[in-house]
Amino acid sequence: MPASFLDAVWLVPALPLLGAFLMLLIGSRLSNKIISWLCCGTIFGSFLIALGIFRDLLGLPATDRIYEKIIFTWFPAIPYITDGGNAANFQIEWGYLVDPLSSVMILVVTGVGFLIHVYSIGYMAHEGGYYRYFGYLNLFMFMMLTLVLSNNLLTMFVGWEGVGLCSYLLIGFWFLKKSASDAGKKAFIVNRVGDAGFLLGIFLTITTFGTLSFTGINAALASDTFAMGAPAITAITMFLFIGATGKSAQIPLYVWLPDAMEGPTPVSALIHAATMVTAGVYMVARMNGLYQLAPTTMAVVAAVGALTALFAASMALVQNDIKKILAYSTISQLGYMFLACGMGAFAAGIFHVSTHAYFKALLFLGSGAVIHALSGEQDIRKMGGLWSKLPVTGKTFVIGALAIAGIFPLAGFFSKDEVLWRTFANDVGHGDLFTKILWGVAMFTALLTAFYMFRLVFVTFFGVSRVPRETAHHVHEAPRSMTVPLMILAVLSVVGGWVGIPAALGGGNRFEHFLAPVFASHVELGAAEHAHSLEIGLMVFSVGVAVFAIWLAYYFYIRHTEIPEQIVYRLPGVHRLLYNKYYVDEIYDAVFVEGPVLGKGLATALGRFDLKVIDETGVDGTAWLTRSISRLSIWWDTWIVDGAVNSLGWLVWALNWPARVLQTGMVQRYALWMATGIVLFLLYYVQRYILGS
Amino acid sequence: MTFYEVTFYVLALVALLSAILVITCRNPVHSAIFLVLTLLSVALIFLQLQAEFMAAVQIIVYIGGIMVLFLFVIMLVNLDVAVRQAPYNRQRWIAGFAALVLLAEFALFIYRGRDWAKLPPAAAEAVQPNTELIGRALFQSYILPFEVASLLLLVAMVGAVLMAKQR
Amino acid sequence: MVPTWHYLALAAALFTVGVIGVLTRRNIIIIFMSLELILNAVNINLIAFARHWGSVDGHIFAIFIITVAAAEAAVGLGILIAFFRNRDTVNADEIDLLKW
Amino acid sequence: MTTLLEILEQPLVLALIRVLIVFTALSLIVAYLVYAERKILAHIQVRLGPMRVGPHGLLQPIADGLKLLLKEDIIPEGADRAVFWLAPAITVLASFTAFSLIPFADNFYVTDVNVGLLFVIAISSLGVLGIILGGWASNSHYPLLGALRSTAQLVSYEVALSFALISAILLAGTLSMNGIVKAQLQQEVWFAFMQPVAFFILFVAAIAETNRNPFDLPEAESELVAGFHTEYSGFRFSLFFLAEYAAMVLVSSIAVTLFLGGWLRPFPNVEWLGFLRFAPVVVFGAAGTWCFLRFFRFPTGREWFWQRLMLFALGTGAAAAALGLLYPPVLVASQGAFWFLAKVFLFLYAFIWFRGTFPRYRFDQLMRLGWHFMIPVAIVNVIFCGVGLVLSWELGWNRSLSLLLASGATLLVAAWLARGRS
Repeated sequence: MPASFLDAVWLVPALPLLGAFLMLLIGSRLSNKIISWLCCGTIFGSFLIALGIFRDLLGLPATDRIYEKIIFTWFPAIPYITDGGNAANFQIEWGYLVDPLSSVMILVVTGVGFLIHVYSIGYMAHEGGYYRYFGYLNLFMFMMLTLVLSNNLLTMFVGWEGVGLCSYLLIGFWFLKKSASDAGKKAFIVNRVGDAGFLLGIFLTITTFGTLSFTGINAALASDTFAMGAPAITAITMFLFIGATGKSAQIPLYVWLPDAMEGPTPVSALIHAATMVTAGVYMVARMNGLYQLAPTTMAVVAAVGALTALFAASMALVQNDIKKILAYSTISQLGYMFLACGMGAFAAGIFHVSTHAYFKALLFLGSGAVIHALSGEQDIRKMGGLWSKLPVTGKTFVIGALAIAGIFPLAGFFSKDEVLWRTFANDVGHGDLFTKILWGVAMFTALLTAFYMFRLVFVTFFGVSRVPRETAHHVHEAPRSMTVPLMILAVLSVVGGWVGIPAALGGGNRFEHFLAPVFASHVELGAAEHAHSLEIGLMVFSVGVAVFAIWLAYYFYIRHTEIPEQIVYRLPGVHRLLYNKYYVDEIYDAVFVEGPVLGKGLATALGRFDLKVIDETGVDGTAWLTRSISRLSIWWDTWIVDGAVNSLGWLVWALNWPARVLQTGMVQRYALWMATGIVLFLLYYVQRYILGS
Repeated sequence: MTFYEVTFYVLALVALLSAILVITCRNPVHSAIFLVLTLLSVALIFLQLQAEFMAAVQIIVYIGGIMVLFLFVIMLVNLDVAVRQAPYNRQRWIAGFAALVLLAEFALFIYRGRDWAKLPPAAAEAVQPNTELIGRALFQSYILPFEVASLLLLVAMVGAVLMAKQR
Repeated sequence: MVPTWHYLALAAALFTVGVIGVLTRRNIIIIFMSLELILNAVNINLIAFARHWGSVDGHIFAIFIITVAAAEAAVGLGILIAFFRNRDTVNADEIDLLKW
Repeated sequence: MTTLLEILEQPLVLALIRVLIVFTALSLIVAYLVYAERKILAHIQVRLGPMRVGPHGLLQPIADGLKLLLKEDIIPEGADRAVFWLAPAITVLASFTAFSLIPFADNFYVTDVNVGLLFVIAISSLGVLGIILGGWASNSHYPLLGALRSTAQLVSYEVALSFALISAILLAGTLSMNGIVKAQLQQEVWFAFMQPVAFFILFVAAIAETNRNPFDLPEAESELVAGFHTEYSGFRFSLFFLAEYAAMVLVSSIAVTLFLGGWLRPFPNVEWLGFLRFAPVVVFGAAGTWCFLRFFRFPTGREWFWQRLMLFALGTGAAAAALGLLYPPVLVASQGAFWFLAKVFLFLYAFIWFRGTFPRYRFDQLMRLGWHFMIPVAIVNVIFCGVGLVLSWELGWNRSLSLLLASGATLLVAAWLARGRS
């Protein structure tokens, strides 16, 4: 081990990469036990190193808690001129940047990742392709860590695409199931849209700043050459945000996440709840310097976040698939994070990211345990009364639900209230009314969140059991390897928020201060000063709202279970609208797939263009050109080059005919020549001595 | 015409005819038999020429050794195909012509030389006792060629074994 | 008494026959036999002259010739067998390559 | 008008007469050799053997000969007729011609060239041709295999045989058969005692040369039906048959001539053993008396008449011979032939005895024995013998001693060669 863990930062991604290589190369020959130990070991190793890094970082003074390690130069220097007219050197190192933000992220990723790996051992025990699963998982860990640790946009993009790939592979893990492979493709394609935006953002960044490394960008920003709301920066941030919506499932690109639930539950927990989907948030937070200079984008981000939160929460109300519900709740929570970012409260966003990672992973794993217990059943209408059957799962699940509902003093409470308070308090120049509307929406979303989470809890674990008899008799608690991570995550969901107790509650809000150097704002945020009393009041209000929602869920789904039917009966339109997720998928399908203009029309037009212009004119034309040139060269080769060679050969052939006549290779021919020679020789003597004399 | 001369001409005739048959027979076995006949008569001619040792060696080495080897080889290589093939190659006419010219030249020389090669000047017993004389000559004046010949035989034996070995 | 030149004539005749055989036959075995004929003709000459001059040197040369003949037969037939194993023929005019 | 005696004086006529005598005698010997073999084998196997034709089947060989002559003579399909006809002739010719060089007595032989031994070897080596041609001409697999085997065997053992002979020639210093016998006479010792190793090698090689047990692989009934003459029948078969037994007699005579003092009586130079020259008288007398005894103790009756008559005739003949031999000139004249034949019969008895006793070798064992043991030992023997002679010439060592030393050294080498083989 090196003296400082900071030097060993490269090990953090390297270990999972090693694991992935081993799995995908020789995994098929290893026994499940070895595979489990190997993969979990790699992740645990990275986790330990991450802890060490975190400690070393804390050891440093707050101002220079930034450490950049260049592994190798990826692209050599290419000089060019930026839009700003100043010379730049396009050079990209493959480097790792360690600062409070990335250190927090790697801690969350490796920690939760490790727990989920352990959980997977039990969950995937009876599945085929064990090594494949863990190989993908390790590969994902590597990509995610690359994304988080990268010191520039391009390597980040590599990780970004890598996690997309792994998500695709893992969603379609059971690729024999058509819905699974379709879901995988959907996720991939939808993400492409966002990634296109991301790429455009990167290009713009290059042409604008002449560099992609975050430190470089920040330096450029610090040199104050960019006015507030400069169009270039707005464009960049917009494009990057499009990418973020893709990866983090925000309107309008959230549609892939619910389908992604086709993958194994641990995957949903790790990739589609805890880590990958938060990549967008992380990216926005990472680029906060730019976003702070683009108020318009900030407004858009906040609005999109809030809308997504409300939207997804409303959809989650009526879903019956346990994982779908959690998926929509994930989307809405992501909305919260973006809202925070949009309101300039990046620290709050990241805070919510980490806490959300705990309790959402907990919830997913709990649902996984339930599904595991019910041998694959996902419909909550076929559950109920499981509290006694699955004690550990039930308790931990309830803890998770309380956490996400924002009940004091669980993790969700602090992070969510941080978000809400920032939304209420921060003034980033969106205008007062806009801010308050966003706050209202967020509040209402919180109510909905508490409601549907506890609908889920009550319907699943309490009330009468609706479990079909054949599955009922072998309902069993999950194995230790699954329950232990659940407990650990439950503890985390309780205490996870205590690192960020706001000042109003006498806490030092250490989390925010820790992240502060990263989010040192280059522009003066009009952070309106408010009294602590107001903040506390809002907290109490939100908690009350949550409690009310929980009571409402209890009333609806335990006491008078007929009420939901009545509501459905009363407002069929609304229910159908929600139940069908606002027909968004259908609309997309109609517009972008079947649609005459953007769908089929565009497709056919593009196809025809491809066929006519590119194929026939371009490719075939080139081919024709090549053919004719090659004909020419063939002629040349045949008549000039070969002609020369052949004529030379013919010359030799013609010149050596005497040798050919003499050397037939037949021994008797040689003997004949010999005899002839003797005859002639004797003839000479005949004419000399006999005829002559 | 003495018994001696009669035997000589008979033997010569036999030798010549069977030699011609050697090169005209299609079947190698027959050729071998006629060759044996030729060698035998030549051996007897040696006997007439007071060369008993040479006669014996001729019979032992040629007939007892080389011809047996020939027959062995003939039986190893199946010759029923060879029998059906054309016996002569394409150059037979010109070759025969050349050979006949050669014969004519020989005849001319021998005819010209018949006078001095008429009667054997040496006494009939000049080379007697044959074996002892040969032995002395071989081991005294011709010892080196003798050793070289033995070496040649050794090399030939090794080479033959090496080539005929089943590989 | 048989004059020496009769022996020479016989030798010449045998020699010619052997030459014809060597030059015209296709079967390698018979070509070898013809070679033996030639050598025998030479032997006759040598023995005849030895008798003529009353010395045994001719016999010595004949012995060496027989030795050489034996060696030649052994090696030649060895080659023939190896060749037959490879090419399944014993015809001389089908051998016109040094290597195959 | 020349008298009969003058005609007989002609060398050519004399030679012809001798050839006739030798040929007839040989044929008789061969015929009765077969008879003897059958009898001896029978007694070895505690049987009686031929008893019916003549007293104790004495006429059996004649009956066999007639049978063979009268049998149908089959030429197999696709056989090369000319060669098929030629082969047995060659063999018989070879094995009979060789006898023209064997000295049966001091003054009784067809011819005696100064390279006689070489000629014997040469002519007997012609027999191989007959065998291989016959096997080939039969156009059948067993004969071909038999012929190849037999040829390989003969060629291999001929080498050892020749080397053994050479070591005898070294002692004799001449190639003429009679000269060799004379050499033994004036060296006062049979070469078998000077060259025990060579004698042994010659003996074994002789057995192999004649395809006798335990080396009778060419006609191993169990493997090759009857070897190279499987397809032969009737007269031609009898020719091969004749040739084989003639070859037996031939090699026996060679061995006797070279190693057992030919026509010499045992210890010719020892005066007080002179009575040995009456051995012929004793033998014929004994035969006569035996015949008469059998005659008197023979069952009487018409069906036995001819046999008794024959016994009587034989007895009288033998007695007459004995009496005639008492006449000194005759006795002297008969000595050589008698002793020669006696020794030859000894050899032949050994052959038959082996046949009755030994199991057959396997072919590869035979070849290994020939090439890996016999030939090397024979060569080494020749070398050591030469060394011994040189020692006795140059350093004046005792000749017999040095030669026995050479034989001892050879035996050591042989033991080293035979190590590991039981």
